[in-house]
Order: sequence, then structure tokens, then C-alpha cells
Amino acid sequence: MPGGYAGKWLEVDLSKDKIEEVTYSDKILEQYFGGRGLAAKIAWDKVGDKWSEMDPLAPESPLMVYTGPMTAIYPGTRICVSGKSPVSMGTVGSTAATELANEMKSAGYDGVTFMGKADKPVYLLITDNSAELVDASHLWGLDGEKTLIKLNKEVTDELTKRKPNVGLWKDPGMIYIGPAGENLIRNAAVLAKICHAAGYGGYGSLMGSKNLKAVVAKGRGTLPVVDAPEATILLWKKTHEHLMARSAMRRQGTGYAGYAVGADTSSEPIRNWQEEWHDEKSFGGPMFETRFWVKKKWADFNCTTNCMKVSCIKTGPWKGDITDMPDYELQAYCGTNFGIFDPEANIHLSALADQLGHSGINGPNTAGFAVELHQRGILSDEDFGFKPKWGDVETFDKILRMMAYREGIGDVLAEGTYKAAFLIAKMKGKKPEELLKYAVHVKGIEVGAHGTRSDADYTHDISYAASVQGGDHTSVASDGYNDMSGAVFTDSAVFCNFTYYGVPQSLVFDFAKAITGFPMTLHGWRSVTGPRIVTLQKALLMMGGPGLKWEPIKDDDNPPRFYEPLPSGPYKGKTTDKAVVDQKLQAYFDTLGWDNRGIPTKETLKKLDLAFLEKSMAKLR
Amino acid sequence: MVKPIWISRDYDACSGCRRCELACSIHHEGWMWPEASRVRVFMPFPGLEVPHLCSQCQDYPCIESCKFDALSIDPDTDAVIVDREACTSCGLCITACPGTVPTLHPGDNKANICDLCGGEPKCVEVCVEAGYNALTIVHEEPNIHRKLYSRNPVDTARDLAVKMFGEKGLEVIE
Amino acid sequence: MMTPRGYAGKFLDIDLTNEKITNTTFPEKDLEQYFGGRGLAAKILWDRIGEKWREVDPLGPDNLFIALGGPMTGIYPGGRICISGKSPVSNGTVGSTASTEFAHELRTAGYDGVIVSGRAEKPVYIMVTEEGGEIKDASHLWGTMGEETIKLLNKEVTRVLDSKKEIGLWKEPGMIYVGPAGENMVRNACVMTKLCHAAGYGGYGSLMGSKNLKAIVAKGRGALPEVYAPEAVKLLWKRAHEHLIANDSFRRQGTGYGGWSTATSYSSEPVRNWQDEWHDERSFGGPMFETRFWVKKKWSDFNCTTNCMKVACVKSGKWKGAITDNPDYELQAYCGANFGVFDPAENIHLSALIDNLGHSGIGGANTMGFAAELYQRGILTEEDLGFKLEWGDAEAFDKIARLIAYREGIGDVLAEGTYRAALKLTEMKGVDCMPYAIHVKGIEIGAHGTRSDADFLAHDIGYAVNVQGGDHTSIVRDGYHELSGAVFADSAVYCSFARTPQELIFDYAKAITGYPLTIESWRRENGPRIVTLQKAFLLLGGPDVIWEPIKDDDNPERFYAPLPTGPFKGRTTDRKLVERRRLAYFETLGWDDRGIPTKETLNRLDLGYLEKSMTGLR
Amino acid sequence: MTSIWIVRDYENCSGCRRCELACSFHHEGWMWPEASRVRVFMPFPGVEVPHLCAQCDDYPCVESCPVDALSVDADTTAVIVDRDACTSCGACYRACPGTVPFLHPADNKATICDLCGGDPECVKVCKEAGYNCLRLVHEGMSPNRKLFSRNPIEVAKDLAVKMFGEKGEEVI
Repeated sequence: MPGGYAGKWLEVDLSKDKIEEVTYSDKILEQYFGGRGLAAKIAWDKVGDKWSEMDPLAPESPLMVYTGPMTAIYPGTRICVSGKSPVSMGTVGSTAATELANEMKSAGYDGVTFMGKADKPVYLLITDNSAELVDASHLWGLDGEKTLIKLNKEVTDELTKRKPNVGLWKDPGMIYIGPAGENLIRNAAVLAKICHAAGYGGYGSLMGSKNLKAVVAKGRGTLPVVDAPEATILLWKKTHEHLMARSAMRRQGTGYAGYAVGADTSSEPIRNWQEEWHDEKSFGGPMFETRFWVKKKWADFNCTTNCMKVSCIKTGPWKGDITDMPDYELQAYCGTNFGIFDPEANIHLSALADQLGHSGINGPNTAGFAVELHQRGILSDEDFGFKPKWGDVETFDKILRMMAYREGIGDVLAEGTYKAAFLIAKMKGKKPEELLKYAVHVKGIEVGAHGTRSDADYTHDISYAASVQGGDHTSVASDGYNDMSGAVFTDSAVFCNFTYYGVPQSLVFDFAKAITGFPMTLHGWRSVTGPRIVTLQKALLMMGGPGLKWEPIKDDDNPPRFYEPLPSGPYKGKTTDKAVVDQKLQAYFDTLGWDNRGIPTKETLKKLDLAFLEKSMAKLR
Repeated sequence: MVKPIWISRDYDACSGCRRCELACSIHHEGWMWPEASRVRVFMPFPGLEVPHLCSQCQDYPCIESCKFDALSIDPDTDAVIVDREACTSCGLCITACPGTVPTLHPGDNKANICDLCGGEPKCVEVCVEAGYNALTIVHEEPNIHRKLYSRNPVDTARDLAVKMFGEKGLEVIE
Repeated sequence: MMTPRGYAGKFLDIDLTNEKITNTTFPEKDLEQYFGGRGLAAKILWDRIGEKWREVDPLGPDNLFIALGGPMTGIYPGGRICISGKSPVSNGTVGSTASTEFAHELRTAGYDGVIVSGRAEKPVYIMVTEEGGEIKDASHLWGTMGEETIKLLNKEVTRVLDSKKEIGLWKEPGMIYVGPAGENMVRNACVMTKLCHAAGYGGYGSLMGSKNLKAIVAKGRGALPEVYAPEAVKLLWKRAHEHLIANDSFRRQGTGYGGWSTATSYSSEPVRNWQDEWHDERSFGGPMFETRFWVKKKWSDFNCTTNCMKVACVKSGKWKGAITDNPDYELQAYCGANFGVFDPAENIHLSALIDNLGHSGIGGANTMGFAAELYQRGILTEEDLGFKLEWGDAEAFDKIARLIAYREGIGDVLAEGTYRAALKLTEMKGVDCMPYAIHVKGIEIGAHGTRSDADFLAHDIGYAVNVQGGDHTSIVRDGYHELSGAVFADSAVYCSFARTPQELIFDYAKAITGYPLTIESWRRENGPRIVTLQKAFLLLGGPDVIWEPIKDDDNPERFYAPLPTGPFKGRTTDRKLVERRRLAYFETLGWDDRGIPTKETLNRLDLGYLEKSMTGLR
Repeated sequence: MTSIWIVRDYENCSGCRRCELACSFHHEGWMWPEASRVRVFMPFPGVEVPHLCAQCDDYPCVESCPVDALSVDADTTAVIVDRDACTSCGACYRACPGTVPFLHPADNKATICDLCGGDPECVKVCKEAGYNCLRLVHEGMSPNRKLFSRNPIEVAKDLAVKMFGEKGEEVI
């Protein structure tokens, strides 16, 4: 077994209540690493050519909860959740920071593949070299906070009961879903630690469809042995030095950006992206910091970046709401995107989205979309049961709840922005295009809180348009080469990309080599490993279905809104250049060895050892 | 000469990064092994992080309790030293400790207690380096307060919760 | 007159009866001999009252309320103000100090102190700026608790300043004030500052109340007074702070770790009105306060890096919203262990309540504990009180605190302070209540017992011969060493917790003032001069109480009973030792065997003016 | 030298005001809190707010000065006052979103933090005492700085709620 791997994976058949240990060959691991890459490969292995026909929320749809070889050893512990995405029909390597990752590794497992569907709510409890399914009926319906509180106690008590004589049992790590996931809200998130989410991909609903409330792990073993331990320890120290030098991140997190991104780079969603600029000083970082940040350096396992800050509302109707910061994405999506510029309201809605188990980006994107439809007269007061208003906390508080519980219009919105557009068009006797122009998504995945129109943010022209993970702002496309060693790598090695930026790439790759012993190079990742993973993801995305197939080129594009001129701010009038998009998209395909419609060529598949895809791709060509 | 030292803990300042555990286990085990670390950061609710380690009670109830004389006090640092050969894994030290600090090592099942790394605790080094100062070294004579830090970390977290979250803090730990 | 270095150079003299405000100065000789604060206040009192001392009612218009800085105030770390006057509890004088921004604001406004005489017709406060003093109506402030007083005054004064001169933002003023307890002339009430700081010993809150004086606020914009050797002071300032910053345990624990350890280790903490001095209640340990309540762990006053203070706030439950410092050891003990209360939240609440009422967290709480013991012994009944006053019942102590502050029911008697209440209750109940009154010369004793002899502060004659009675901040050792300690600090006026080597402090003092002073000279001349003058006042006493030499130069009776529990069980203060050391103390100071200063001593100390009064006593 | 800025971490302020003393030592040669370019506001005990220039990226004070008495230091990006040119008109502190500048108690001229030319004394003493309430960072301009230029009483109100919970709403 290469270094960095615990060496075994769990395969859980929920229908049959069966748990097996499996291993993967060194070659597979070297080729796909872990997390995002390995999950795509295993998904293919499980489903294969039948991909197009398989409903992602059906029992036969696999769900992967994987670490990677660098998880927990490289700073910034994370877990990668994947499978056939209920929103994109492809796969997303959706990661979240959680102690589950390191606990699972300490317990001796690199990941879990779930198949089937439990007949009643369960959670998986992983302990040292052992795993079991536990009844979760008493947890079903609970919000995130309560789930976490109860599970923590219950599992700690159970472990203490089993082995009372080792001293105190430390709390386990866990991921879980809230009501949104349970009720199969298509873009619901998998949550961890009350405010961390694997949001993109909608894997919360996939967990919900399997009656799987949570995955919990507590291991007492070492982190996996590595190929070159002394080098790893030195690199570990060096990496932390880089992280500790990032004073702006440590001081401000991303929570200063809700004001700065809007005011400066003009790329923040405002009222469902009708604007991307604001200069609302009330929404500035210091206003959050001074009144709400009760812990200013907050980190996950083995991380000194401390991008997180614990926020707590101490007074008023939302007293007791707790979240992280909110980070920039939720500041934007649960704030400005709702026309809300009050830190307290923003914290409340972020905490609410988290507690309900929504993705704080995707769910609120849908909510914003709905309110714009109302603004445009497409949805009425009656459709909502009240009069929705921008900037009104009650409005969005209600919509988020209605979605999570599929009540009223919430039942439609629960299908995610893209599908909801079709359903509402049908309801209202309109053409889908009339609604889709307000739907800010790419390939079913709502776009992260970074616009492309000002061209002043890190997201540009084909960032989303070409990404195999659609609107996912954590995995944007650039040129099909440089981006391969970015998110595609971190999501497969599985660590936080906030511990990646600011550390020299050569150091990260040396770290990977020291851990795994693979003869890998930066160039190798950019030209072979990365493209292999992305090409496989692309293939799955194109196979799509059932009832949903993305059209090459046409769907490899930005949402219509990104081509409207910015209406305000320093970049007023500016917009995304369609000609540049077209041209860069072709270059991107070219670089990756895909044809001019973005379909991988036979040669490319062969070169990347992906010949198993040829049959399916041939059909699409 | 090493003088008696003590590791002061400022719970509010702990980020939960758990580098202390990694540094401790790298020092003692040669590799990253959180559960074998002599300091463990309990985190019963997000934001409530409680580094849990030996607080060197003035009266060393753990040492008193050991029937096999496997525990002793390091004359230089005042740390509790475990004679792993003599230890029978009986767990008496764990029960005697008011904070249930010792654990049985996940590898050899022997009593596991902070030995202050012989006077230069690695956990403190990485914590100070990172600017948290949740763990810092104090040079002082043993005092009676130390015993009060030997407390169940979940109880400590309950107190911390109220300070951080106000009334909500009463609800976050079951 | 030349302005001595380290002094702003003038004092405000305010006659409230006639609403007359003048500037005054004192001869350089007085300043060199008495320095400031405690020493200078005593001299001013003698100059203005002198031989009429015995007849002057401390709560009458003839008494003076004096608030003085000293030459080191604001310049040496740990700025303080010293409050003095004829003490309503001891009938002598106490140099009662409190940390407050008021001290250096006063000095940067150009004044070293304020001397208030007479009595205002209606409630007033005094506002001091560089333009001088102003008497302002305080009717709207009268009756407000401390918290409210601070809020209203801050806002009001800032607005007044802004209307006088536009400079950008005015920073808030410094202030001293009284709460309801002071207003209602609860005899041992405090002069309060900054919510939870108090000049407690001496009962000067009632003195302010008796003058209808709610507060004095100051806002200065000048530099701190110039000094004799500025470069040396700058270096010494840095050096002093290095010492304070190195005081790690104070900075981490404040004195808030003392509530458990003083009792447990030293067995010298008042428990249930000193019936015990030992407890082992872990619930009351420092970490329990720290983890749950300390919302700011490094808190300090002007120019201080000791950070003995920690802001405590109760965030949940019945006492939600209670804010105080630490509580520091004294209030932890007196508003906690002394009430049989061992719950940190309750202790914080009771400390904050007493502060807010403007009562003394030591003196007032001592009286409350005294009442509870009388209840325990059946001397005071539920009928007397209106409720049960059981040990450990925080609600009950909350009630009794309010009764006293507002002089309601039995509170009216207890408002006279422990000693006078004991006299009155003995009479009322026909039972001797004196054995339960833990005071020395009317001043309730600080939270450090002498019986175990293990406390770091108080031993045998620590209180017995102290000219400030039970004041634990001015403990007596031998009539020599301590004179360069508290007597100096209270006169130079800085905080004794700003601990640096004594040599450094005296170099600092010399660099500020230019006076040729030494530690030795303070121990042999300045200190004895001040203490002897205070002793004379104390001996003169009156009008209601006159202390009897020797008999009253003693510990409370309880300090001679054996400790009933703990590691020092059975141990007690050695009466023989007290007698022997008392005589030695008198001798060292040049007082006769009854503690009355001899003529030679008075002459030697340049206190010839006292001779006439002392002759009458010998 | 790169542009520098003084971070303020309000919770960490002890209220010791050594920053004021160090500042006035440096600029005035003696202890003079009211002449200090940093002033610690403390509207309620425990709630201490160091108040000093935040170097807004658009420098409204510099813009506002009718006599060009204010300028931006090319090295540190601090605001520099030309005391000869200053007419004490008060335009700068009125233009400042946090009313940070003030008229010096002696010469009545606009007084603003000049970062001590790059090595601020306030930061040194604060750090030395282990508070790290004021810290120096070397980084580019940020629009967020302007948000630190805020009335200290307003800041204190927020801080009070964080520290004291509901009680914090009542104390200022």
C-alpha cells in the first residue's frame, strides 16, 4: 500500500445491512489518488454504461465519502463526498472540513461507499477497524445543531460503555444531514460541525434518499504511515509556517469580503445577481467582528490558517444563533443576494440555512431566484402565501424553511434553481427560457458568489462555463492545464484549498510525494492525472440523465445574466465577453484532448487509460 | 537546569487546530497520532475547544493511586513520569485523577500522561508559534489551583459555552 | 511659590454651603513632609479642624471631603486617587485609595486634589476642567445606582465639554461617585469609581452623601505634571513596566484565584462571619470563574500593566447581566465565603450589587455577615428582618444589602456599620453582640485572618495597632518597614499592586520630585510623621466614639478563638505576642506605652502642633 | 518600506493606556494622554476602544482640508499634518467618518497618527505587554480600513453586546 492510505475502504450496502472491507490496487490509487478522482472511478465501476438511466436518488446510486492520501497529514483536514450528483447528473468532488476525515483514517479506513437504501433511518458508526449501522430514527427530523449535540453524546457514551477503562473518550467526527437532506431537497448539503458543508452537488439529498442521517467515526490509531516520514514532518512544519504568515486570512477570514468584494471587485451576488456592486458599510467585516465574533482564531484539525471565526448573536430575536463568521460565500448568498445588509440578519439566515441542512450557497441561490420571479410578476403573493420582499429577513427565513420541508412553493424550489425554472414555467404556462434567464447556475449547479462580469475577481469567462463541476466556485476552470494541479488535485488528495493557496506548489507536491511515494510531478498532474479525472467527470456529466442531458457547447456556457451589463458601480456597463468565452472554451477542449464539442477523443481516452469510456463516448460523438 | 514548569491553558484562545496533538505525538511516537497525544483537544461543540492534559496536581492523586509504583514525579520538571514496564494498565490512575486526564495508550495500552517533554513541551511550542497562546509555559512553584484544571473537559466546555454564547451556551452540550 | 516637580501645583477648594470655589496651594515644606494623598490630607485636616477634632461630626458640614492625588499619581504605573477626611467609622482619618481615571484627569486639568467643605443644599456634582471647578445640579442623578451614574455622567459631561469647545471627539471624563448607600449615609459606604473600584475603608461614601455631593468628574487636556528628571523617569517607567509585565501570575489569575486558595492553603478567609477561615469548596476556584465568566482577562487602569483585574459577566440564569471585576479576592471572600456562598455566579452578582449600591464590598459585607450570625444565633429573627437570613442564601443577602443601602427596616441599624450596629443591637436585644463584630476601631477587617499565621499579609498586630484599623491594605508590621510601603504608596498615591523593587520606587519618587528622600527617611521621618498624626486624630476621636488606648488597640475577640476546622485547626492569634509586639511598635514610633506620641517624638517629627492635644490624653 | 497599518483587536485592550503615554513620549517628550494620537475611549468599564487613524483608502480628511495641510506619507501611507499650514478649522475631523483627528490641546492644530514614521510606539508597548491589541501589519490598502474609522461609542456598543450579551445593550 502506498503511504498516506489507511489501506482499506468500507463498502456498505444499506439495503442488505451488509458491510465489507475492500481495497484498491496501487495503480488505481496512483491514477485517481482519492476523494474526487477515486470517487469518479468507483462510481463508474459501480454504474458504468448504465449511468444515463440511473436516477441519482435511486437505491442503486452510489454515495462516496472518501479521504485522500494527504488528508489530515497535510494541514486542513477534509472529507470528500461524491457520487452521481442529483443536480448535475455528473459527479462533484464536494469537500467539507470535518474531523470525520482524520477520525476515519485513525480508525483504519480511507473511505466509505454506500449502496442501496436503508429501510429506516440509520447512521454509520466507524470505530477502530470496525463499522456498524445504528438506528437513527430518533435523529431523523432534527436540525444540524441538535443532531450534532445528540450524536456527540450518544456515541461518546456508547464508546465509553464498550471500553470504559481507557480514560476519557474524545468526541467523534461526523457528517450529517438536516431536514433539507432528509426531504430530498435536490441541492441540499452534507454538513459537518454545524456550519461546514459539502454543498456543491446536492449530496445531502443523496444521503437522505438512502435514509442515511450521518456518518460518524472515532479512531484511536495513528494517522496512516507515510513513505518518507522525516521529510513529511519537515514539510509539515514548513507548510504551517506559510499558513501562519497569512495574516490577513488569520485576522479577517473571508468575513471581511462581504463588503470588500462588493465594493471593490464588484462581483458579489446582489438580489439574485441583478447587481454585483454595493457600498453598504453596515456590511463590513469590522461590524461583524466587533459585535459578533466570539472566537477569532478558529480552525479545523491540523490547520493554522484560521480562516474561521465563531459568530454568535447575543441579543434580540435571533439570540443564540451560531455560525462561522459567516464566510464570504454565505455573507453574500444569505446577505446581499437577499438584499440584506445587516450583519445580524445575515448571521441568522446563514445559521438557519446550515441548521436546515441547506447548502448556504445553492439553497439561497434558489430562494433569490424565486424572489426575482416574484419581482418580475411570474410568481405571485399567493404562490408564496405571503408577500416576499428583497431585504426582508422574514421573507427568506420563510422560504428557506418552506424549501427544507417542501411546503407550498418550497416543494417546487426544492428541486434546485434549474429544475424549478422548468417546473414553474410549466405551472405558469411560460417558456422555460423566460425563466432560465434569471436562473444563475451552470449545469444545474448554482454559481458561487463570484461573478465574472467585472473581470476583477478570480473568476473569469470560462471559469464556470467549462468546469465539470458547473457553478462550483471552488473548482473553476482556467486553461485545462494550470487548473489541473489546483482544485482537481486538492479535492483528490483531499485537503482544504485554503491551505493550498499561499503555499508554493512545489512544496505541496513534495509533500504529496513524501506521503505517497508515488513518482508524481506537477507536470504529470497537469497533463495526465488531472486530465484523467476531469475527463472521466466530463464523460459522466455528458452521459447525464435520466430526463436531463446537457447539450454540448450550448450548456457549456455562463448563465444569461452574466452577459447582461453590470448596472452599477465602478464597473458599470461591463459584462462577460461571449467571444472570449467561445474562443477560450475551444482552447480548453483542445488542451484536454476533447473534440470541438467537448467530447473526449478516442486517443485522449487511450492516453489517459480511460478506454473504458470509449463505448459511451462513441455514442455521443 | 530545568525548573518546575506548568502549562497554563487559556481555553478561549484555543482554535481547535490540534497541532498540539500532532506535535506531541510526533515527539513521543515518531508520527502523527492524535489519540496517543498526551494533550487532547476536546471539542464537544463547535467553537468550544478544550485542551485536556495533566495539570500536575500538588498532591498527585494519580501517583498515590498506583499500586505498582509505575508513576513518579520528575524532580526537574514536576511532570508525572510513567514507567511503562511497571504499568499494568489497571486504570487506577485514570479513576484517581479528578479530571480523568490519563488514558491508556492506544498502542501499548499503558498509562499515558504528559511528561512535559522533559522541560520543553512541544505542544506549547507550536501553540505559541501559531500566535494562539492557548498553551503557555509558566515557571512557578506548584500551587493548589492546578488541581482545578484537572476537570472533566465537557464540564469545562459547559462553562466556556455560557461565556461565549450566553444563554444559548446552556443548550449546546447534552 | 515655585511649583514642586511632580505636582500640578494647585488644589481646588470648594465650599458647598457658600458655593465658593477657590484655588489653593500648600507650602513646599508641607508637600515634602506629607507628599500627597494620605499624608497631605491628614495635614490639611489638622490645619483646618485641628483641636476641634473631637467635636466635629464626620457627617456634619464641618468635616472635609478630600480627594488627592500625589506626586507619583499617573506618572508611576497604577494611577489612583486618595480619599480622606474625618472618618465616619473610625473618627480618625484613613487614606482610602481607589484606581480611577479621575486621578490623572484631575492632574492633567491642573489640580492635585479637591477639598470639599460645607454642605450643598441639594444634590450636586463637581466638574473639574482646566477652567477650574464648577458645581452642577445632580438632582437627576441622585438615587441612581453606580452603573446608571456612570452612563448618565459620561454622556452629560461629554456633551457639556463639547458645547464649551469643539476639538473633535472629547474623550470621556474620569469620575468618583456615590451610590444609594453613600447618599443615604450608610456609615461604611464607599466612594466608587469605574463601576467596581472603591475607596472603601473609612466610609467616605457617607461623607460625600452628607455633603449632598453625588460625584466629582474631571477632564483635563494638559500633560501630566512636569518632573524633576524627565529622562530618568522615562527609563524608570519602562523598567517598572517590565517588572509588572513579568508578574505572570497576577496577569493570569488576578486575585480572583484567591477565594479558594487563601482558604484552602492559608486558612485565613472569612467564612460565615469568621466562624471559620477554612473551606475546600472547589466550586469556588479561580478556573471556575475564569472559564465561565471572565470576558476580559487582562484589564487594567491607567498606566498599569499588572492586569490584576478581569471583567466578569454572568451571561445566564437569575443573575444574568451582573458585571464586576474578577471578583477580586476581597469581594470573593466577603461577598462569597463570608456569606457561606460558594457559587461563582452568586458571588459575582452580590459583588456587583454591593458595588452598584455604592456600599463597601468589604465593610458592608462584613456587616451583612455579622447580621447573619446574629440570625444564626437567634438574636436577630425573621421578624426583625422580614425574611430568613440563612448562610449560603444569595437571595437573602441580596435583600439585606438593599435594606442597608436604603436604610429600610433593620437596615437602618446595620447602616451604622458593624461596630455601631453591634452597640445598638446589644442595647436593643439585651444580648452582647460585640463578640460577633469583626472590626478594629470601627473599621471592618479585610479578608485576611491572623489566626493561622499563614496568611501572606496579616499577623498578630497587623490590624490591632493600625491607624487605619481593619484596613488590610495598610497592615502594620513593626512600625518601620511598612512605613515605606502602604503609608508611602497612599501618600505618593499609586497602586500597591504596581509592584516593583522598593529601591526602584524611591528612585522613581526622587526623579519625579527632586526631594532628597530615601527609604530610610520614609521609615524614620515621613512615614512616622504621617502615622503619628493619624494616630493623634484617632485618639482624639469623637464625637460619638472615643477609642480607649490599649483596650481598643487590639484584635476582635474572635481572632483569639481557636480555628475550628482545616489544616490549622486549633490555632489562634497569640495574645501575649500581640501585647509584646504592640509595645515594641509604640516604642519604635516613639509613642508612650499607651500608644500616645511623646512630646519628643512630636518635636522630632515637626508635629509640635499636636502637643497640646496629646498632653490632654497622656 | 511597504505601506503599514495598525490592526486593532478591541477585546484585547486592557485599558492601560500605555499606548497614549508612549505616543506622547514620542511626539511631545512627556506623558500627555490628550495629545496622544491614539486615545483609548472607555465609555463603560471593561469596554475599551483604542481610537486612531485607520488610513481610509480615500483619505476623506486629506481631501477635506481647504489649506492642503494634510498629505499622505509616501512610505507609510500615514496622514501627515503640516502644522504651520493648519488653520484649526476642524474640516478634517468633520470629514473623518470616525471623527478621529482632534485639535491638539496645546497648539490647537489637527492631530493625527503619523505611524511614528513606520515604527509606531503604541504598537511596541502594546505588544511588549502581551496584549497585541494594536499590531502592525504590512499590507496593501483595503476598503475595510475605512470601516475602522468609526465613532468609538458606536464601536463600544457593539463590543458591549459581544462581551455582556443583552446587558451590553443597556450599558452605553
